[in-house]
Amino acid sequence: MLIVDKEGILIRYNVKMEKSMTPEEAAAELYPKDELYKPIAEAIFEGEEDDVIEGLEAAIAAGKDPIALIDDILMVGMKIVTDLYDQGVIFLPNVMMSADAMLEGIEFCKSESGASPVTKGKIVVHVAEGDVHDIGKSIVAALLRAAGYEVVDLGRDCPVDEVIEAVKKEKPMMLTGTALMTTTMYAFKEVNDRLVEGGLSLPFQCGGGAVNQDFVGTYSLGVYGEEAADAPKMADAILAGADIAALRTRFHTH
Amino acid sequence: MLIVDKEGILIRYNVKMEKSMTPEEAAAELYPKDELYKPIAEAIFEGEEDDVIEGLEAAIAAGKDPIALIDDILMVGMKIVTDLYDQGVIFLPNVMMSADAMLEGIEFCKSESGASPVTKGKIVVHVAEGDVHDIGKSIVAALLRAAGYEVVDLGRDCPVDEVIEAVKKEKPMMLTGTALMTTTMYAFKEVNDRLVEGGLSLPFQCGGGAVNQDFVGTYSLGVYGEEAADAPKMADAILAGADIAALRTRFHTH
Amino acid sequence: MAINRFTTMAYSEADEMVFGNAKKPVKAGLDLEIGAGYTTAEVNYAPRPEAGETQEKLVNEYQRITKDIMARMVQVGFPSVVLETEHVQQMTNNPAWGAAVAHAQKTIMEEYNEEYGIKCALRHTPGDIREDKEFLGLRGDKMTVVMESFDQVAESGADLLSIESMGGKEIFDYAVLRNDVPGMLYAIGCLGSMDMGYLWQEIAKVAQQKGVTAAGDTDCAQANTAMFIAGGLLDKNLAHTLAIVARAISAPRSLTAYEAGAVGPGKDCGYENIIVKAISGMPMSFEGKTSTCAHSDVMGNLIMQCCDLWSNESVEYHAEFGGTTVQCWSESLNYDCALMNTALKSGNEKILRDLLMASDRFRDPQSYILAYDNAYKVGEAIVKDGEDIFLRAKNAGMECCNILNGSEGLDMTKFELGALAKATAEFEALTSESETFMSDCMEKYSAEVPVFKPENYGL
Amino acid sequence: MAINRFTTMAYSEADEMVFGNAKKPVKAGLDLEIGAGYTTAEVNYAPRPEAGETQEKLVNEYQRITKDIMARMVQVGFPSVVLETEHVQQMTNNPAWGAAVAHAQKTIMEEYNEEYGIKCALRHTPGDIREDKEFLGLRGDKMTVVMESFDQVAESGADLLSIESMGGKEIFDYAVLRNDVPGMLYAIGCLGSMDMGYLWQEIAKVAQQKGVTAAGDTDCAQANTAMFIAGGLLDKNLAHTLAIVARAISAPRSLTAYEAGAVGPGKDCGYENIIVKAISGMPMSFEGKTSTCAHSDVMGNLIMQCCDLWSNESVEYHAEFGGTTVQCWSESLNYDCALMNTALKSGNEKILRDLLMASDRFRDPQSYILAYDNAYKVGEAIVKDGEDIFLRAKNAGMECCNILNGSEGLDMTKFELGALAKATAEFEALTSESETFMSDCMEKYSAEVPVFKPENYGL
Ligand code: B12
Ligand code: B12
Repeated sequence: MLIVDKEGILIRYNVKMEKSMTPEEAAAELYPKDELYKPIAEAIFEGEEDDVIEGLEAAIAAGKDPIALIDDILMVGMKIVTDLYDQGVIFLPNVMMSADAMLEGIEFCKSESGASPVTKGKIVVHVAEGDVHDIGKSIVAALLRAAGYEVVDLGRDCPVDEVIEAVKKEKPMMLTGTALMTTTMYAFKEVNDRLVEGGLSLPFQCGGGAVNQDFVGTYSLGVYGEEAADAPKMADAILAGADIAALRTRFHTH
Repeated sequence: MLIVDKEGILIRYNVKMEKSMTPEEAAAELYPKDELYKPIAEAIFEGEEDDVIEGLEAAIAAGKDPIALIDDILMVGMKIVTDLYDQGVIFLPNVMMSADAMLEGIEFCKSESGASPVTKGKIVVHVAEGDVHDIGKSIVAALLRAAGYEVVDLGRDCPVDEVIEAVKKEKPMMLTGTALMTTTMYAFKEVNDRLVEGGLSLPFQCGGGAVNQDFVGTYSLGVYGEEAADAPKMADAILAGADIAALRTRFHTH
Repeated sequence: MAINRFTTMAYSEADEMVFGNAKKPVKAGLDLEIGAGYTTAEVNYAPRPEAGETQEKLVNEYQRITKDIMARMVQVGFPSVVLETEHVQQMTNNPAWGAAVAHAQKTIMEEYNEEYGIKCALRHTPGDIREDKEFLGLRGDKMTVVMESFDQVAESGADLLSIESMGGKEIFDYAVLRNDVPGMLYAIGCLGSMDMGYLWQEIAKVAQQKGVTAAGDTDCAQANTAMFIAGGLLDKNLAHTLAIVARAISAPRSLTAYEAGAVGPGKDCGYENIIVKAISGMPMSFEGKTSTCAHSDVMGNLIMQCCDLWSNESVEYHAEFGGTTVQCWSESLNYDCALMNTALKSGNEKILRDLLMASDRFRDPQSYILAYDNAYKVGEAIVKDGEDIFLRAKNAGMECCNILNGSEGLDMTKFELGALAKATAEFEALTSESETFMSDCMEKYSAEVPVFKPENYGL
Repeated sequence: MAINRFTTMAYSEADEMVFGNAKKPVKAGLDLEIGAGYTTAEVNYAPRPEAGETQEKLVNEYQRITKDIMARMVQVGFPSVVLETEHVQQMTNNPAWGAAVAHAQKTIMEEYNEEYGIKCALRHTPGDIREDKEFLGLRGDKMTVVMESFDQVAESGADLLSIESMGGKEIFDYAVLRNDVPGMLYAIGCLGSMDMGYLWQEIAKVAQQKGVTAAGDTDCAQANTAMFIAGGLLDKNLAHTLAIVARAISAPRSLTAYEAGAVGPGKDCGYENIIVKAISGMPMSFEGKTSTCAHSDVMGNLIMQCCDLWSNESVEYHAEFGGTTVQCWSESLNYDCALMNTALKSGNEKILRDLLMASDRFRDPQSYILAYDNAYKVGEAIVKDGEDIFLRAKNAGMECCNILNGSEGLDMTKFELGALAKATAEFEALTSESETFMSDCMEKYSAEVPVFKPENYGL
């Protein structure tokens, strides 16, 4: 059998470019100093739900307000995770597991206080009618939740009617759509036209394998999203006052 | 050096499928029996202009009418050539050379009689504006001439205005366009629209590397031509009464 | 039909495997023999979206595609070709549509075979439509439609029957985004294999009745999904070490088709086919450097190492400067095959195979494992416990981890190594008892995955 | 700059030639060396028609193209890449547009080179716009615009300068449709070479001033036109034996660039480059089985035999399932290169070269002559009378006929044989006196070809 050294044939750019710090080391630099908060942030990073609850119990026992804890530590801990993801230090499954742990923590805080926290905003997500490819959509939903948004997930193969109904009912700050097939992405145009007809004007973020910026640019509410990680950035931009034109300027980079 | 027999690796389908007759044998079977006509047909097949003239001189000396000779032998001889081309027995350069010889013959007959023969019809050919690829157009023109049509050749990179002017002036039975670049073929749409605007309704045969049937089908006068050899067939069909719809039915085979 | 598990390797050593040769060649279609000493291109295509509106438009589109390909083959002098039609959903949901397409395509192929003597065969791959909006519905009415589709395409001219079945996918989608190795093992190795056993016995029956070939299945829905999420070297959605664990586990799953009556050629997108070929000796289709029209690849050359058919996976039908897409890609594929066939004919096939393999061996953990020598080892781990679908899948995953842990010349990132260490530990902590594992998983995933319905698997 | 004719072969025997190695490698761009022991992909692309409307849109389109390619390269781990921008006419006619595109592309390439260390270079190929609607205008105002374009792209980031020059084309277009071998010889061998000498001394001067590389030219306008008209095996527009005669004659013509100061890499679509490499020892680009996006080929593998750069010729920028077209094709090309580089590294390059050659040697008369051993012989016939542009072109055509007449293992049709016999006889009947030939042709074609203007060639 012929074994040939890779030098000159290929370059593992991922190995070549790798940050020298381990994810754990990088995270450790970012944890809050507070004795009560640090273990919770750590538990979120590790994706250990039980440890998150344990940490929260300790904090509540020490007099912290459960609802305040959501913003003060759960969201803070999660931000460490998503920042590291954005920097390429950690990978998506870590984010997913951390998000699961954080969401458990929020549920726990809510049940402890009996009150509901104010979320950053509500977002409706869906996969285009006729399309069953829903992994990208699930990632988008998870990252939005991880960033503190309330997500209404309409699932895959979602009829245009249902999308319009949901927007009417939920009054979200933005709507996302995912399509992986050239045959299904045209549903976005229809959703757009029905929204406009109904006087519903909100940014309609579209992404997924089949979709491209040129296509999304052809309907008035459309904003193209390349990576799932762009979804929370778009939502944040909306909170900061960006309209559709501004969103396009920022996210239509091609 | 490694030499590997082709068996199992490739098949020369052209060799495998080759007709057993040589072109000369195939042509010999088709020549007219007439002693005066046969040498002329042969000379056309060989593309020997001087022999064509010699044969015509002999026929005229024997009392044949120069203008009648055009139809009776020059066109007949040329048809042998184009039929053999259609059957794949001979190749294009033979057709081109035969056509040159036949056209010389026609000129000779005309000068002998002083009169002008009636052609089967007039056809305007051009290459789309902005496009210099003119070989396909030259082949189309040659085959149309070979089939007895009068061709007005507007050349390459031909502005839309000039095409419209030529159609107005020449009143051809059909117009052809050739385009090899995706950037230039849109000129055909413009030509079409300007013709329609001007109330000029004639079949507009379009072909060339960049052009396809779907595109040509989008404008009202368009008929798609795949091979140059289709051009005389289309003209013949028009003479036989076909309108644009009928031409499309026959030539839009994809 | 019964299920006969593989408990031995078809090849006595890895080095025996080459492209264009399978222990058990398959005759199919018009004069074609697959794995019988030469490779053949398998051309794949997708109709343009507009073409799906009516049956007539769709048939017309496939006629154009078929004519274009056959015409190009004879223009460049290629001796053989396979066409694969992966159904768009209308074609499976309306079995008559699929049948009309198969008939139209086969008619053209017969004309070319008659006129030029070109060897050819037609594969049809109905979509696995056994689901509704929320849930998989593997065993209900939709199963009937799928079988009706197979029946009709076989009747109308399809020579090779395939499907990319979805069993286990609801658990897998959940597990893959959570680095959940036992979950992937359950989804692919257990549920996937169980569904395939059920489904493929039926397909093999149809094939037998109609005198056509039950070809094979791939773990597109799971191992390929993992591979796609893993992506290129710089993507950060899934460790490539985990993607290859999923792939290793998918080999015993895809093997099930051949245990239930299929005989190959396995379908193109099954990168696990190299392991399946080592075990079954049946011919396999692969795709790689000449399927970039459909997806990027981190082992474009390597995966060609032992192919019998060589595919472009899928390309939308449209025009390019050089002709239509199907003409461009079919020509490129065939040149690859001409190179392999020249090597075969001149006795240089092992050198070429090794060059293909060596070019990507260290490109990625995935290519490292699928290099034919390592793939063979994974195969051995599978047949060792060939009768137990859980154990053999677990073996495959563990062997994959072991080979990576002991790899030489392969550089991995810390992240890949971390995921590998975690997977290795999880495998080691697992029970060896199939029943224990099955019931633990049933409990865990029934609770965690709302769309999981055990009755889909007869559980 | 002066013209120094080649009168000896760079290689002492045909077998010395392989892919990835040239006697005279060329350093260019960012850390790249061409022909220095490895092959590199050369990616080509055409903007979408709409993108040509304004300079801004065009620059934007090329930025997307460049980014897409560079991103794909690092995702799959390829060590090097060349980008070739063949100007659309707006870019040459407005030299500032071409310059803006070159600058935008190079900026992105520099970023990738800096961040990842990927080796890369940018080729710009202005269009040969030296003509008006009716006539070639090789030496007038249009020449000034072309040189201005070279000057500006070189200033703005282009590393390699090329053009596909058109000298002789007005005669060739007439001759090729009439099987007129002396006409092709006059067009390509004499007029083409004369124009190239004139043009390339100027280009070499610009390159020297700007510190970039004068790369090379191809006989696209003539030999490739013949190859396209000849088409596939079943086309009947031109005998393939005549197409290869035109190709053989084009070798001494394209060689002129290197005699006037160019140093390679020769441009992709020059199938004559194999002969040019044998004579000049300079690195060459080729295209074949992985340029089916641009055209079909009857020697897709063979033509890869001795490439230094490996190209896809041209593909329109648009989306495919697997990414944009430039990403798909650049990845496929690079896998071909990875295979060749693996062979080079393991000492198996001659076996792979021979397999590539053997796969197509007998596919067509054209591939037979361009097999490296026969190409070398044509090269020898050229350098024998290297100082006389007429004689060496005639020698090339005659040697081509001789090799075909004595071919072994190549089946030709009666039609091909007939055309070959006629060409052979015509060559034998030709004068050996350059001056006689030139003045005879001048008389004949001035009469027969209305668009022929001798002043284009300083005649
Ligand atoms: C996995 C997969 C499947 C799985 C899907 C599993 C699942 N639960 O989703 C299964 C096996 C079920 C499947 C089935 C089919 N598939 Co499929 N599939 C794929 C594959 C291989 C990968 C897709 C994927 O998951 N990618 C990874 C995810 C994470 O990427 P993503 O969704 O694009 O999301 C990323 C970004 O786009 C972004 N994003 C997504 N949405 C949004 C939204 C916003 C707002 C933002 C900001 C970002 C964003 O975030 C993500 C990460 O950054 C692709 C191949 C390819 N080239 O894409 C084919 C592919 C999409 N499938 C295809 C086909 C044809 C099918 C079938 C029809 C096959 C058949 N014959 O049965 C069926 C579909 C049936 C149906 N009615 O839908 C074709 C589509 C061709 C076309 N016409 O367009 C493809 C392209 C394969 C091919 N090359 O031919 N498939
Ligand atoms: C030869 C050639 C040239 C020659 C042209 C010589 C000449 N006098 O025509 C030269 C070298 C001059 C040339 C120049 C250029 N070319 Co050029 N050229 C080609 C090439 C290689 C072959 C074209 C050809 O002659 N084919 C043979 C003829 C006989 O075929 P045809 O015209 O299609 O005709 C046949 C049928 O279509 C039919 N037909 C044609 N018309 C009609 C009409 C009717 C009514 C009917 C019935 C039938 C019919 O009959 C013929 C035989 O059956 C093609 C490659 C390709 N893939 O096509 C590129 C190609 C067309 N060129 C191309 C380009 C880009 C150029 C340049 C811009 C290059 C440059 N950077 O300078 C310039 C053009 C400048 C300009 N403003 O136009 C691109 C076009 C890309 C695009 N955007 O669409 C191509 C596709 C190459 C590629 N793969 O990139 N080119």
